[in-house]
Amino acid sequence: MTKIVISMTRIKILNLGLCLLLALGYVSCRPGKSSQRIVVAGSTSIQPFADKWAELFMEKRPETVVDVQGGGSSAGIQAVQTGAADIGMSSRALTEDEKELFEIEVARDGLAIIIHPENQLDNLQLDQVRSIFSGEITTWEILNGKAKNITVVVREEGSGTRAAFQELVMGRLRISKRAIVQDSNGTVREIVSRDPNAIGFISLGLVNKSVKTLSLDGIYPTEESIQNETYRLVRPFLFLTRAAPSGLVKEFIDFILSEEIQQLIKKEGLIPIKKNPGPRDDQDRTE
Amino acid sequence: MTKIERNERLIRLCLLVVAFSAISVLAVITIFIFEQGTPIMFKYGFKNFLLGQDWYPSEKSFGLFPMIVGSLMVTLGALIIGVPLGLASAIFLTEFSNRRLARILKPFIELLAGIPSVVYGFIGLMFLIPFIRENLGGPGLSVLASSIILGVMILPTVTSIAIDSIRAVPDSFREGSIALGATKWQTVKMVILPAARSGIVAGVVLGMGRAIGETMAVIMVAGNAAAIPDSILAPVRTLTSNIALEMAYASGEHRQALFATGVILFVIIMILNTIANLTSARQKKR
Amino acid sequence: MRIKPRIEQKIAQSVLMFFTFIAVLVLVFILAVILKNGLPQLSLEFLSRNPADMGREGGILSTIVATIYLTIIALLVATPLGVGTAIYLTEYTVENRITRIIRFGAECLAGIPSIIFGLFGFILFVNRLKFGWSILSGGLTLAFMVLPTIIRTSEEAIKAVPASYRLVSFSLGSTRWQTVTKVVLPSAIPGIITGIILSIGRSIGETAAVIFTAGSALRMPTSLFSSSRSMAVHFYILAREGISMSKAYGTAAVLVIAILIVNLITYYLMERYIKHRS
Amino acid sequence: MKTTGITVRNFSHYYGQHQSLKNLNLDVYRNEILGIIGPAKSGKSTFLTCLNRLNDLIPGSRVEGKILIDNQDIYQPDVDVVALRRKLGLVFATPVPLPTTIYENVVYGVRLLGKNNHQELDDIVEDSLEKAGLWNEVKDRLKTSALKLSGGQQQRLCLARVLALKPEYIMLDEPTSGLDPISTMKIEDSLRILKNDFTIILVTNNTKQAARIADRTAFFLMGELIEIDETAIIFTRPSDERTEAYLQGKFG
Repeated sequence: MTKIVISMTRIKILNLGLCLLLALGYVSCRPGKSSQRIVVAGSTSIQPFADKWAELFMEKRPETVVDVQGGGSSAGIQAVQTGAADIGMSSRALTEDEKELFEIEVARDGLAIIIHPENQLDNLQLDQVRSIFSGEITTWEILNGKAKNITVVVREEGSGTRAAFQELVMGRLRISKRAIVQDSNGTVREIVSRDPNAIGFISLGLVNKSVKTLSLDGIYPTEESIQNETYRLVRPFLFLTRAAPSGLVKEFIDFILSEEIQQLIKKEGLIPIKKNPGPRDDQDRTE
Repeated sequence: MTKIERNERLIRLCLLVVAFSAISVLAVITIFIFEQGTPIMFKYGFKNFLLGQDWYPSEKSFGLFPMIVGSLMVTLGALIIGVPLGLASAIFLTEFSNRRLARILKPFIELLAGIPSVVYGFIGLMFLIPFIRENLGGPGLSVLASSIILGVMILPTVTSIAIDSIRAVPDSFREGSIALGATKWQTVKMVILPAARSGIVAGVVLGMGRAIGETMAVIMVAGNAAAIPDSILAPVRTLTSNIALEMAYASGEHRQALFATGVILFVIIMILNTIANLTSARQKKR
Repeated sequence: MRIKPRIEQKIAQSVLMFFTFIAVLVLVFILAVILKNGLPQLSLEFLSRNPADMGREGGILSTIVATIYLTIIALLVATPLGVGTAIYLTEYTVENRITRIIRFGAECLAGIPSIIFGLFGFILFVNRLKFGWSILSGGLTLAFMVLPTIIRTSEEAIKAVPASYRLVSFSLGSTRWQTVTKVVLPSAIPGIITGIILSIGRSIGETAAVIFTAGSALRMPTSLFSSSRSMAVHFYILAREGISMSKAYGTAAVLVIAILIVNLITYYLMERYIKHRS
Repeated sequence: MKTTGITVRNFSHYYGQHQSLKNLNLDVYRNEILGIIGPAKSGKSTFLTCLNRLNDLIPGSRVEGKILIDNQDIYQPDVDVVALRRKLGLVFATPVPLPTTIYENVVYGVRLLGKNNHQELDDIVEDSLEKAGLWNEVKDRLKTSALKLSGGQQQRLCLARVLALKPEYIMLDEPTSGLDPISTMKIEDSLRILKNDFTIILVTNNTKQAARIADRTAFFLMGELIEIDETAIIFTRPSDERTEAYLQGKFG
């Protein structure tokens, strides 16, 4: 019964603790005085790379904060249009009514068709890919002789990767609704790497040893085949701004276009852009 | 009015404001979800939303029927797995096991109700999915996997509420039944379960609410294909995972359609809540 | 004929025992897998370093800090609101239409799935109020999510305070507010704290509501407006995208241990509380 | 010589539709012990709560008529209810120590007034416990939980708690109903002494207790005041046959 007595004094302790926490919160939540901040938002395909670029940029410019958010290409485009973000990231080409934005291609990405490493298949024709993902071909039989059902893994509606795949492979054909849907490149890769009967598509930059990349019409996605566009599943990684980049935003974009970062881009499996178009060239840059 | 009374009135008023702002949260949530979700339902027609078979938002095709069916399927599956296990554990721990075992196991089971759902999903992904794929066929990500994971997830909830309501049955009932020559099992079957029924039902409804509302664990193991599954080994998409999967990237009408998904989910949950309230009210009356 | 019920009893008992065994086994399995694979990952370094390379390297410090901030904000908002509502419902009104509306509202709130809170927080805090993906948006969303728990547990705790205490307090010339603060709340505190701790547990483990409101930026939160990834979200991303299974297990172990501690404290308080009441 | 402290005129009390006190008329004199006897549910306790307006707290409670205390109508809207309750201290049937220390129980009401001076509080505690006849038993453990005291001690603590407020009237609602004879005796002893400084209204269902210590006794039955007179007269020559029947144990 003394415990209840204790509980009365405990309120005081609790109050004290609460005050301390508040004070702590206040101190740590005060924004730094001299910090400058850029918000980058959009395509989750670009996000992991942008995270890294931002990290390196902030190392060089410790007083700045680069805030990288996902959200997807469309959200990124919207965010930069409304001013919620300084830079939008899009992994798909802009539509006509989005064209008023400034676009800077920072890298290129290939879409890799991936399967389980134990799968014997090496190559697919584009129309075979289309038939598999539309649900016309449902077993591996005519492809590699195994009478197993194909597990088709795709990205969700709204993702830039899916939009690019839809545009580059499917055309007007629908992706089968029986396909397994995952909401990131990483999860698609995870599932394909675990299921011997799976096939999926992910950003080339995120392919690793856990999955096997197929050649398409006999051509593997490589830096060369993507730069000269003989490999057909290629999409741009775009940085978008509302007006011509200036100030910190321009510095950040210049930083990404620098040789140092473009080399890094290559190391991480993306395809660097061919030339380094300075931001001054932006206005007359052609698609 | 004395000063004290004026102060008291002020305090009462403040508390009323606090109480109402707490509840207005509900109103605000409801308003926001409906405000965002209903216009598009009107635009494309309720019937198309509720009964449409195709979910291709980029083609303005917003059929949620597969997801409604999916949610109901995995919830039912979760109940089929979670309720017998949970109920059996509750009966065993209260009526048949020795007291010490119950004293250890009840808190243990209750502790597990607090484990984040993503952990359950993760375990499913690591162990259950490969098991189903290799032994039963299909991609593994399936109705079956989701049902098992959700069933295990609601197990602690169902068990602990059932234990409480079985314990609430007065001992005189048990003694009376035993005195009439019934076995323990007969007592459980004929006396205790009927007496504890509405409490057990409330627990099941609560578990059902948890199952139908769960999101992340389901996304991890369901496969999320937007089609009505043709077997329990086929992938399935629920209303919640439809929202969480696509929310991050959606814009425009696509996003509104996800809010419409939220509206439908909201209505289903409200119906469940009302049923739960009615059952517990009936229990109180008894 | 006398034997039959006894056989039935035997069968029923074994079936029940078997089911209980399965249930407990599954739960033990889950716990064991997480702890067995996760505990070896734990080290001071894991807890005190920030994640690097998307979580493949380093520790989980920033996600722990983000989780703590989110939880603190949620409780700072939800506790006064929840306890105040409970006090109003139990001490300042008699049962009438208003209290029924409030109570019904609280019960409905309790049943809303977290993804709906996530949607709501996204629209209201992230978009309308322009807090962006941030600790603040996430914390407020969590606050709304745990509010019903706090209201309900506080109400139960306050109701359990014997009416005679109130009568004595009034008869000694105290006002209602003095009675509440000097007699009712001190007696109800263990129950109220139980509700708060339960809410801490829910906040720590929540993923769906947080990922859409606090975002998933893998950075140490520096202000209320920085987007940060909580432990549960970090675990979710690590595990799903196969970034690093060892780090995922480590994070899961930290999560599970945190939840276990929180629940043990709750359980201990509950036990004490029940003892005191009887 | 007798000063009137409380005047009750045509007073009725209702719980919703139910009339619990019916048209009471009586006076309470200063420095007397007024015993109130009667079977259960006669309205004795309700009468006490009407005197300090504790009945305000009960939903559906309603009064008619007048109660004057020291010539002030206590049901006027401008009455300071809190002050009224301090003036008329009430001890309940079952001892209800608050879940805190003995010391804090005694000073609870005093602290509410904002008094926090240690010396002053210490003096009040000693004085009140002394008057309630508890000081010698608890002086060494004032800071321990009040819930650890025996039932009789708890009830005397409740009395001390009321005394600490320095009330003018002390109302006791069957204060010894749950106590053993020795504890009962101790409380009765205290009351005999307290009479010198306070006016005491003692509700009891133990008629012998009223006979032992009350100066005057009132008999309540079904919410009605049957009669009120000197204790000796009530117990020897009651004017109403119902009083006589009750005292002889024919009902109750």
